[in-house]
Amino acid sequence: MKYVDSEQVHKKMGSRLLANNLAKTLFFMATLFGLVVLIVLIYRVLADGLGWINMDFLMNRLSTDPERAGIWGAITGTLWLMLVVAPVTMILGVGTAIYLEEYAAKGRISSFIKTNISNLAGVPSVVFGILGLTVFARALDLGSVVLAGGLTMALLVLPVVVVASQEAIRAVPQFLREASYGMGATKWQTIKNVVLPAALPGILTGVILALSRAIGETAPLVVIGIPALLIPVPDGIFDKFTILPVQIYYWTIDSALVAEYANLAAATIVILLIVLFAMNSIAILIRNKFQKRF
Amino acid sequence: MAKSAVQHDNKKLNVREIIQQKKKSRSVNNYTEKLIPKILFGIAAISVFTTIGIVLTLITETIAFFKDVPFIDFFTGTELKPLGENAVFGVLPLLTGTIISTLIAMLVAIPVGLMTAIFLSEYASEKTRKALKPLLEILAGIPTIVYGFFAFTFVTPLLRSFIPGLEPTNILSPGIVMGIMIIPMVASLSEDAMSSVPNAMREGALALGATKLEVTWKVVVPAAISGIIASFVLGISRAIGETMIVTIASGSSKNFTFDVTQSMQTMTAYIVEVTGGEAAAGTTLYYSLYAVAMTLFVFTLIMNLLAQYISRKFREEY
Amino acid sequence: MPVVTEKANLNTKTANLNQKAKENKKVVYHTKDLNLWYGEGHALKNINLAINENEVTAIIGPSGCGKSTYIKTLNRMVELVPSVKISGEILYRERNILDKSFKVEDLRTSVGMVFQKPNPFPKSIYENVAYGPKIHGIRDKKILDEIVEKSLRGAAIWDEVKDRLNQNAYGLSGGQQQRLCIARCLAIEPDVILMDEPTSALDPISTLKVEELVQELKEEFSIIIVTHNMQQAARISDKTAFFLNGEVIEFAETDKIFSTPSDKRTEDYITGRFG
Amino acid sequence: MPVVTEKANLNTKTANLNQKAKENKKVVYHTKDLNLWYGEGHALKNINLAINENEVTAIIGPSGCGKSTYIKTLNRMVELVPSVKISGEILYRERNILDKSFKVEDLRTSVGMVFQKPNPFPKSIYENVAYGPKIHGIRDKKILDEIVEKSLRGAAIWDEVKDRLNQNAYGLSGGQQQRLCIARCLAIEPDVILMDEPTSALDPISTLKVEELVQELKEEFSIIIVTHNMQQAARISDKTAFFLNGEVIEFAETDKIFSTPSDKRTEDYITGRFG
Amino acid sequence: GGDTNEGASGNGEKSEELEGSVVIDGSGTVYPFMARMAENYMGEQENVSVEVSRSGTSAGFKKFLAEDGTDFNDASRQIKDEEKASAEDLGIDVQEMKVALDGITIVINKENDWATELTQQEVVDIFLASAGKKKWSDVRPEFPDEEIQTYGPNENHGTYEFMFENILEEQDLPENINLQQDYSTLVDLVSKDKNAIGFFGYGYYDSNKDKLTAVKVDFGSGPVEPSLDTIKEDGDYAPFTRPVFTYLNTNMAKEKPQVLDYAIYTMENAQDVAAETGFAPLSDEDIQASLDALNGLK
Ligand SMILES: Nc1ncnc2c1ncn2[C@@H]1O[C@H](COP(=O)(O)OP(=O)(O)OP(=O)(O)O)[C@@H](O)[C@H]1O
Ligand SMILES: Nc1ncnc2c1ncn2[C@@H]1O[C@H](COP(=O)(O)OP(=O)(O)OP(=O)(O)O)[C@@H](O)[C@H]1O
Ligand SMILES: [Mg+2]
Ligand SMILES: [Mg+2]
Ligand SMILES: O=P([O-])([O-])[O-]
Repeated sequence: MKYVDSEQVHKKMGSRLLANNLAKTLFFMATLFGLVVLIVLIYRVLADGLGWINMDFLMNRLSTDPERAGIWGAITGTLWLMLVVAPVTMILGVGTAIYLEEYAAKGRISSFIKTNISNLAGVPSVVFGILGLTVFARALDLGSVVLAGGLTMALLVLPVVVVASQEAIRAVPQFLREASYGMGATKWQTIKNVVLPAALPGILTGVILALSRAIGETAPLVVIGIPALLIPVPDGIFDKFTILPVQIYYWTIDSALVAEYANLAAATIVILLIVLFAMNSIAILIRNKFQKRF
Repeated sequence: MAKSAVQHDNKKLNVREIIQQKKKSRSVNNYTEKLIPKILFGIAAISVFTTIGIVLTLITETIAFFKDVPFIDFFTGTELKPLGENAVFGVLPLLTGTIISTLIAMLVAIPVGLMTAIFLSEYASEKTRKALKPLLEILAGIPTIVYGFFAFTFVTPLLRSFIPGLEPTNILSPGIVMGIMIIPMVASLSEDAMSSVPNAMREGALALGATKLEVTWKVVVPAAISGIIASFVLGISRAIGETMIVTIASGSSKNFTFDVTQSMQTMTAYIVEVTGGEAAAGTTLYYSLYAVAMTLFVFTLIMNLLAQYISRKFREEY
Repeated sequence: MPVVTEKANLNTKTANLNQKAKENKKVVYHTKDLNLWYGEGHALKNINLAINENEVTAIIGPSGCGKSTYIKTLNRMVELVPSVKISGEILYRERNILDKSFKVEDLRTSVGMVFQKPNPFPKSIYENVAYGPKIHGIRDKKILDEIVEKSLRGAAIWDEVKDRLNQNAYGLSGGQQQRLCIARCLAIEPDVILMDEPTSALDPISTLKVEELVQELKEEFSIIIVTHNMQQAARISDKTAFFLNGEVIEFAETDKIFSTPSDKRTEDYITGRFG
Repeated sequence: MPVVTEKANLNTKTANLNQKAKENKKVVYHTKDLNLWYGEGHALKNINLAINENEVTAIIGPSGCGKSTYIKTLNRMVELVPSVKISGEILYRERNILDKSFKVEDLRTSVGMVFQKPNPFPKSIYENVAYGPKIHGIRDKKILDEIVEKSLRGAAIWDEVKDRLNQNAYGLSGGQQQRLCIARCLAIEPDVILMDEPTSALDPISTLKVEELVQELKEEFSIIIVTHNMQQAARISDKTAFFLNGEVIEFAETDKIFSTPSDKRTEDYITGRFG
Repeated sequence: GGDTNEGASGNGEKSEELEGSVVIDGSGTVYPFMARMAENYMGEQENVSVEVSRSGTSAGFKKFLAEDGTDFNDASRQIKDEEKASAEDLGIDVQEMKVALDGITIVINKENDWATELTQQEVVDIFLASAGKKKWSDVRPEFPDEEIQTYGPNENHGTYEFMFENILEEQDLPENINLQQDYSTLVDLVSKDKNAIGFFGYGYYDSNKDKLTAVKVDFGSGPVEPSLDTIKEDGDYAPFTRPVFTYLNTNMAKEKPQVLDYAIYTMENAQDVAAETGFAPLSDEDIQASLDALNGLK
């Protein structure tokens, strides 16, 4: 007795293939959806903001007058913030990665630290803001200055650097370590002279990605407290400051008061996206350039 | 005879001897060698301290909060009026705000993200995939403040033009935009899970006369389901913790409602609002920040642990 | 008889053999001047073969000679490799399957395939076997039950698994998994079964079972089996095709191939002088 | 003479051979009852060997017999594998290197190692050679320059690279890389050089160069070389040890091993009957 | 108006180069005034950093009345007795500086063409829970039968308290009033909600006249439109008029010369900046009184 009637199967095949093609179209449209949004978003931002970008906008200090307002303060603030975030995450992130990969016995402590880091990566940024507010701004009495913001941000992006550095260190072939040990080098000499230089591209890529994450974060700094109007340009890590995303935030909500603020926000977004795009391109360049080394 | 090496060296320079000498003067080196691991351990411990620090800070201040406001009232209160003399602290408005915005976001991110993943993993040619993936990564790299701006200045007005009852600030628009923001995450994690399903399994099904859709839906997706679900859970965690989009586009009304056309506040937006206004230490309002942050932390922690658990526990055994 | 008229088309050196082979049986697959390229690599060269119904046809040859490529061309699975280009004709039951209008899904419903490494789905044993019937529209639980039992019996594995149909197929041994894959293939009642080194991942006892199974199955199905094990080809097949560098060197009754091969290269290969 | 008093300690079947070997030369490495386990796997079993100064000692044996393990034990590199357990004694210049108080860094400074696959650092040629002296505290640029030249000359590669010392070592051919690794090793003027199949990744011409180099180096250094190439062992070594399953089957003058081996298994291996 | 203060700086100490920071928080109403003032000031004193925040009068006082608190607190209401007491406890000497006059402006959506004129009582009733005016038709039968949506600043703000205490006389606000932290949000919400009615300082209406309509309030002698003319102390809009202040921590003024300098600068330029930012200027006497007090701190 035949259960599978090939005539029937053949007849139904048409509609099954149709379903397949419909689904394929649907899946393709879904993929396009994200891209269409990306295009609309970028188009909107460019349409609103491009006309406002000029030398004055970049080099002027903040002002309540949209015609005179510039983002020099926010750019400088962003740079100062990075000047804190970069070394702190480098030291903490790379140090942790070296410890986990080279020193820690594969036991409870190292797996505890690892779990911790992956959980840290999932903590909402606004909670880091609360931590920064409580610990750095208040308990250490730094106030809402670059250093407090930078330390908060450094902790926030720490997992990115740790994970990237771990991968980079793991990718350094064992034979290079053996070559160094074979010369009578100590462990630290081997790490310092052989492992870290070889892992450097991967580590740098991670650091750049972490920085680009930090550059785009708003919530923690809003929570730590950045004044709505801060005209002076910060001169050091103990100065109050503002950064590009926070400036975008204030201009966006104030656009209800002064319509041009929306244009200023869009213009600032353009600058921010350019910076991010540049950073990511550098990261990709580094990755490609040094990828096939061994 | 055995001396030949040494003799030869004496003529010019004797590295072996120099090294021996240096060695004696280098007790410092041994010291570093012992010290370094300790320093590195200390550095690694900072990450642990950070987490512990977050938890401890939250816990102590949360305890202070619950001295002022009973635990039950906080978690069952449908009214939140944090300011003024007769302040009332019920967290339910914030919880519904958070849950509803997350739901909306996932209603966008899950189907679109999964379909994108399916397209990239099962239908797209290698070339198309290589072209599309980086574009999606750009979408993932855009700062959330930009999405907030987009929601507020573009999506809300757009939605209002065909949803008449939609309030100027509402939970729908930021929810949708949050979903868009999460699409790349769901798509790329799900795609990873599906790509790791061995081809042999696809071939097995194709050889039975299955169409690509049937292979995908009945074989690949079930085989990759744990990775796919983990991507959903991580997406949820991300949506719960997202701050700026809702802060900008959902307003700050603390209504206990389920109407998505209305303004609602999420836990994250509450934290921003309260710290942006008054947060004088020692007040109940100040402590309420920590109670809310703690709730938020616990929510996301559970989600992250759940995602880790799912992908570890149900790791495919093919 | 159509067979007689068809003979005229054959113009390769295998023509005589094909002719003999067709004296009693119908041709199920007829490959004509088949060429296949992977990008620039010419993997199949002018293949002409006529394969009979209700026989076991073995394909042997050294590694890389194109055995898998050929068998995968028969159900057009080879097209999953994007760079593949094909010319020539493959007539399956007298219709050219390489024709654009020919639906691969239909073809694959009639032509089952068993792979080198057992590849059950990560589902229950039952679901593995019911998968095919289900996608082809059979929903009735009772019919499905019947199909599953019949197929598992057909693949000589029913007794071993009948008490644990709902357990995951990954709990089975390699040999059981392979017979499950055969059962999965039987469940859609194919006309032809293609097997690509189905026993190479199996232990000797499982291999024996599968070999016995193949012998039984040929009563109902036409079987084309790739093997690198010459003893196996000799034991179970009716006809044998010897491939070398993408060409068919010799195609004849298995007895003849292994006793009096007509080509020097076949002899060298069979006696282990290369490969 | 201390050699005479030491003889009494030797109690294995290799004792006689060791005795003869030591008549003219000092023993540099003396392995006594060495046993080594990787977790549960017993990789070295009761090794007793005395290796002479200014000789080339070859270690041969089939794959997996423990050659690499043994040679890596001599500079304690084997300890990089966490599961390793060792018992017995290895006297290097009469001090037991397995002793807790013995610093591995000191040992490895005196005992250089060349690996199977050339493993230069991804640095310039100069930096590769200067690496060892630098980590041992030599900073003086002039001394470093001298060391680099001397070592590169010693490794017979100076003429090929002298004009591009600042280029990356990865630009060199495999054979040049391997000689660079030898130069790197010479730069700290070791006492012993361990080589683990140093030519197995090289083409015949590079192999020849390295073999010649080994012959020259033995004037100044003691060399222990693992090889799976019996011709190589015969060509370049003074003594040969034959390992099998973690045991030393035979240890004698190379001429003797290859002409009149005293153990049947040695003979079988050398005549290619297994391995 | 950078040049005008040349004349006002008769005290002759202006030319001195100052540095350091001035920290200002408090009223959102006063924020535009103070932000403009700070900007102008920094045009002259390049090295002084003036930062202005706007957490609201009441919230601002909490930050002002603290150790290491802010230097100034802007306020859209007068300091309360509790706040004075707390200042005394902390040893903070507070100098009140009245800087301008403001009128609580009742705003409606541009599309709202019915409620453009309301009596004072109607306004009060709309914002009073006990009056139960839930729909426009409850206010006047000819108004549309649609729900009123009320908006206002939240409890951090002096404007909220002024409305609640002075205009509603401490009676409950309706349940569903939509209270916001940011005035920009309020402007946005009212401008997009046809049935909206909200209240805030005149300045925010003034800079958004294209988006909002101001209700003309009838205080008994005909509808009065709020404007810089009518919100004078004895103007027609007087019942909804209020002075706005900034409060100076005189301890800070003594410690940090730039703080005192800024205070004096503020008073000297208050009239000009007020006019630019939607406030009615003070009389010369009021200004002089504050200046005298400030000069006394030197
Ligand atoms: N996907 C592919 N892309 C490119 N070339 C391929 C591909 N698959 C197979 N080939 C090439 O085609 C030729 C035939 O391969 P095929 O797999 O058919 O050999 P085979 O006879 O099955 O060998 P084996 O016994 O090793 O399975 C080989 O030269 C192989 O390298
Ligand atoms: N890291 C390790 N962990 C566990 N076992 C190991 C490890 N390295 C080697 N072994 C085992 O120890 C035994 C000896 O290995 P070893 O590498 O010394 O052999 P060999 O003689 O060098 O062989 P080859 O010629 O293949 O290099 C082998 O059985 C091997 O499997
Ligand atoms: Mg094959
Ligand atoms: Mg080895
Ligand atoms: O912001 P306020 O002026 O209302 O305090």
